[in-house]
Amino acid sequence: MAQIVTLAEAISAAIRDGDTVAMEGFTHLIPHAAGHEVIRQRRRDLTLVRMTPDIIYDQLIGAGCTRKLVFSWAGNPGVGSLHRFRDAVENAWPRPLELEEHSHAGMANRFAAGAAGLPFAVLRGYRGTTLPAHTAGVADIVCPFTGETLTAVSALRPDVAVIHAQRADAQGNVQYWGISGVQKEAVLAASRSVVTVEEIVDRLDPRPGAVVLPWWAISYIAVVPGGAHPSYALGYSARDNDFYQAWDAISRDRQRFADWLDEHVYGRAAAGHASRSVTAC
Amino acid sequence: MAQIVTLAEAISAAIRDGDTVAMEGFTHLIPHAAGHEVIRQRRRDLTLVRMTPDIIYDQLIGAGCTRKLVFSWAGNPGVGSLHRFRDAVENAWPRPLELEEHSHAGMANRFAAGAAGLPFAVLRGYRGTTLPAHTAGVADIVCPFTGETLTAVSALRPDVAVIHAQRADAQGNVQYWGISGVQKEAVLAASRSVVTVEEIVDRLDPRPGAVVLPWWAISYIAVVPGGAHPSYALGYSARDNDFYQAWDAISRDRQRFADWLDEHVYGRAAAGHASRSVTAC
Amino acid sequence: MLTYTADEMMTVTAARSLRNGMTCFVGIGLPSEAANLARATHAPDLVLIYESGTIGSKPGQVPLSIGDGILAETADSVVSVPEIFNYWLQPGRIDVGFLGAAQLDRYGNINTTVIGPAYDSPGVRLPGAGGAPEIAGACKEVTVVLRQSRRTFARQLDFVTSVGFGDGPGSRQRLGLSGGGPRLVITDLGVLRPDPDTCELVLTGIYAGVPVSRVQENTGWDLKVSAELAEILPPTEAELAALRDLLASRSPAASPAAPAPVAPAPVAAAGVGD
Amino acid sequence: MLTYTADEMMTVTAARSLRNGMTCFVGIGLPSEAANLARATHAPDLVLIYESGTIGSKPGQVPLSIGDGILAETADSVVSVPEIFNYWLQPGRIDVGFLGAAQLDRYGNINTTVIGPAYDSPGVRLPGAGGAPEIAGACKEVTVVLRQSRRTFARQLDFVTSVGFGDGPGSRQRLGLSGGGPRLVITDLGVLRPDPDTCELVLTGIYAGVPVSRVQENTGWDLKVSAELAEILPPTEAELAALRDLLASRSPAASPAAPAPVAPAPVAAAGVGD
Repeated sequence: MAQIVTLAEAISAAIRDGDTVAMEGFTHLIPHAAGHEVIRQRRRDLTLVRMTPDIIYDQLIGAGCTRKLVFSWAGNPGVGSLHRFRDAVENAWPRPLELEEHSHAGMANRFAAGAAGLPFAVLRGYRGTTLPAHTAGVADIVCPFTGETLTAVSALRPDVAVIHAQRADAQGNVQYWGISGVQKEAVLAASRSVVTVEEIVDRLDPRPGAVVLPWWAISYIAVVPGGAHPSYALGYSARDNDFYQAWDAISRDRQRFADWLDEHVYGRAAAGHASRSVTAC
Repeated sequence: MAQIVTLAEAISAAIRDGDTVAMEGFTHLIPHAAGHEVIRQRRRDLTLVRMTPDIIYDQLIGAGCTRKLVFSWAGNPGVGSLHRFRDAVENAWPRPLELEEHSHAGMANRFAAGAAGLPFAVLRGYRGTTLPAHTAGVADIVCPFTGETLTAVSALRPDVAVIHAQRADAQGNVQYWGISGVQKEAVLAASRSVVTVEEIVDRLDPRPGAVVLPWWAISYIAVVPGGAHPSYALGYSARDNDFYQAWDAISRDRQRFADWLDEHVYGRAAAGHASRSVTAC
Repeated sequence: MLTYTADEMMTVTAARSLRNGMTCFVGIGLPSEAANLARATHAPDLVLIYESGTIGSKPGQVPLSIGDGILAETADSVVSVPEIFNYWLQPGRIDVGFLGAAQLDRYGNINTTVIGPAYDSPGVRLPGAGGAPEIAGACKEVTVVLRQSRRTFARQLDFVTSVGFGDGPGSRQRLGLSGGGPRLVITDLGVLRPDPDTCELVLTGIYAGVPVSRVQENTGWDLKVSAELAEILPPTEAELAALRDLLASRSPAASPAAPAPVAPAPVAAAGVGD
Repeated sequence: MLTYTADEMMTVTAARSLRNGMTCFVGIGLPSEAANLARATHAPDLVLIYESGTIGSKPGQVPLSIGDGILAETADSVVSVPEIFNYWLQPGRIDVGFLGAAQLDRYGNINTTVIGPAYDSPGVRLPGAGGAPEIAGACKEVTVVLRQSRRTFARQLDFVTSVGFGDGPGSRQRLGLSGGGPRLVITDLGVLRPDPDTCELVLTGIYAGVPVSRVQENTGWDLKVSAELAEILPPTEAELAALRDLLASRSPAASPAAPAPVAPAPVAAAGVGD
């Protein structure tokens, strides 16, 4: 039953210390502004879940919000490493980071199982790799009809899913289009959800490729134009590739990262969006 | 690698006696014309698969094409029984009909497993019902993480899937919209596929709710305007509810059914569409 | 003097059971009529979900089939059939599932498969399971709508297609059925609800002019009557008008369709005074 | 005199390996450059599939990420991430998977997870698996593209992220991997293919001006050389022009991006005469 609130209210109501939170988005529609609000509200001991943790997760890790990361590919897409993530894993700074590591297909199926109310999913994968030795939630499973051995992965059931979408209507139906990733599954797998949107419109016109999540499957909606930046919202903004490039240098150094965080996250109100002007810094 | 051919060529090339054939469509986009061509080509010993066998399957059963039916709901939607189906089950006329019977959720997941290249799917279902006592391909499966007992259903892998779609482009990309049923899964689960379309266009404009199957995932495409009648193709035709009503009387009587078949199926060329004028009979 | 049929009374009662804002998984036939009547009267924000994959359909008329174009064209979202079952029904997101039945037993178990003890050569071959087993398993609650007779209200089902309360208390838990099971059975004679202790369906409501004995005579088991048996108010003029408008908006050929897939049971078209 | 870099030679060689009409599951970085070069030259109907869910993307430029808007806007179809893996990759529909790697062993197994023996406190933490394990498992064939050094061509992987031929003949069958495995490894020095009997990668092609000894020195195991070792033709003028056009069309800030997610290995930018 979607409530339309401010971003600060949504994060405050939905996310508690110690929660398991999935902020999803596959390069497109990444909920950066919501992530910044989590940092500002100084949430701690979060287990962060995402197939492709990138800059916003690097920031949440560097800011000390994160106890554990559940993921399948942690990098700055097209650029290189996530230095705050690496610093946490390699040097336990600012705190140790527990890892639960899967493949993309495994994570996608874990979300799908959660969305489907099943305790596990079945796929072809993991066999012969070192992944199962370091990762809970992977097991052999035998087909009862053919005897073939396949792989089971445990379902993901986050406390909260956070996504960014292009639009909602006044009733709280959410619509997004373009690369749609695993957001539907994340929202349906989670107990609660926060959706930031570019705008609220009277009526959602049908659009090619659009996914609509009905109002009764959503917890909180907040209007945050540009809330995906430096990621993008197709039809509203372009991916700020320059920022992704710039992040490499900002994030290599602990002090420079801290300064960036002070200026662009802690120093801003919830409504404003943190990294808008960062290419000027 | 889609080949654009005539309907007669497509059926002749794709479907052999004894094949397992899924002609899918969930009320919308049912491939009636293709089914009539199968009757005209006098295919025999087919195993027909479909969640909701309705009039076209009633005709294929009454015409003696069918050895076995794999299904979850066999009726004339909103009208009543399928009399040719009942005559086959209750009286073995014109030949005995073997049944493999599931629930909708089970069939949908069986198609999905086939499309995903898995030997089985997992769902919550069947437990406590009489279905497993009469149906192969249903088994208990235990979650390796929680110990919970769920249900496994065996994958469907038809030899051929047959569907109707609104449009294709010259390269053979297929596009359909509206109620999309389980057609994508049926085509991807099958070894070969036949798609009848309302028209071929130069370019598939993106449409809200549209599913596009790429040319390299399709075997044969035939242009058959009205090929879904008395079902419909959203944007091209309306469901002929009068025909569904009329079918009840036509199909109750073996001779009347035979006469109908002679006039409207055997008596017509492949290119024409059989049941177009049937409300006048 | 308001005149109405037993079927109209049944549909109005079913519509009244739906609260505004609920999510409702709708079967075709009478359940669809009732759900659309509710939307047209007291529950404009009732969310209709059809197994054809349409979520939030707002048809202005009662569709003949669950796949009519109007359901897709007026939906908030149209998803694939695997998705509607796996992501929307199975996890227990749906408040109420509306089912019909050919046979029902005292524990609300349902048969829509075969009549007669021999599965392989049945007396009557019915359409089969469809979406019913998982609707019955997963919805937070289930409402069954069917005409009442000794044939339909059976001591023993010939086939258990969909599970209500199984063989009594604890059955659903043992089977791992996450939903609440049948909470309401609405017939052309009255209303039954499960006893909270025994899970057996008991008569809790009765239509004006229908004696309890007639309900019992039309039940294949020894039907118990609730101590709080209530008489159900007849349709209001507004309800009847809305229902008749809804049905009239269907194409003329479509309106005589039998709501149940078997040969229609003889139903007394009770003209009851208001 | 045509001047080109080793990376350009590598990309051109990778592009040439793609046949028109193939379906290609494309990783980001150099694989994406090669696939788009093939589309721009000899394989206009090459079907590009990205793990972000875009099928049949036709970007006019090389995207920085696998989720750039141009990939969705030019695609024949955009599907969800679960669907791209389950319905399109897993069943073996894709002809060729293009992968990068941080480490590769003689059986074409790949590490993109950690460098150093201790998983919990690694020397270098890499991005991890992404889509690679299932691409390596399911595609009809796999092509690996990476710069060659003793560090990247390792005797022993620190972590097996994606399986090539496992520990040799029969491994893939025992593991139930349905795809054909690595058929081609393209580096900045030459080309390796698996020996059909031993599954061990052997040097089958070498670039102009590169001595065999240099390839062997840059391999962490005792690299065997095929009896039919061939010299690979340098880039044509048309190939080079198309590649440079493609890369120039990227935003200026994007072009210096390292194709591999680890710190770039020192690569000799070999200027070789034509």
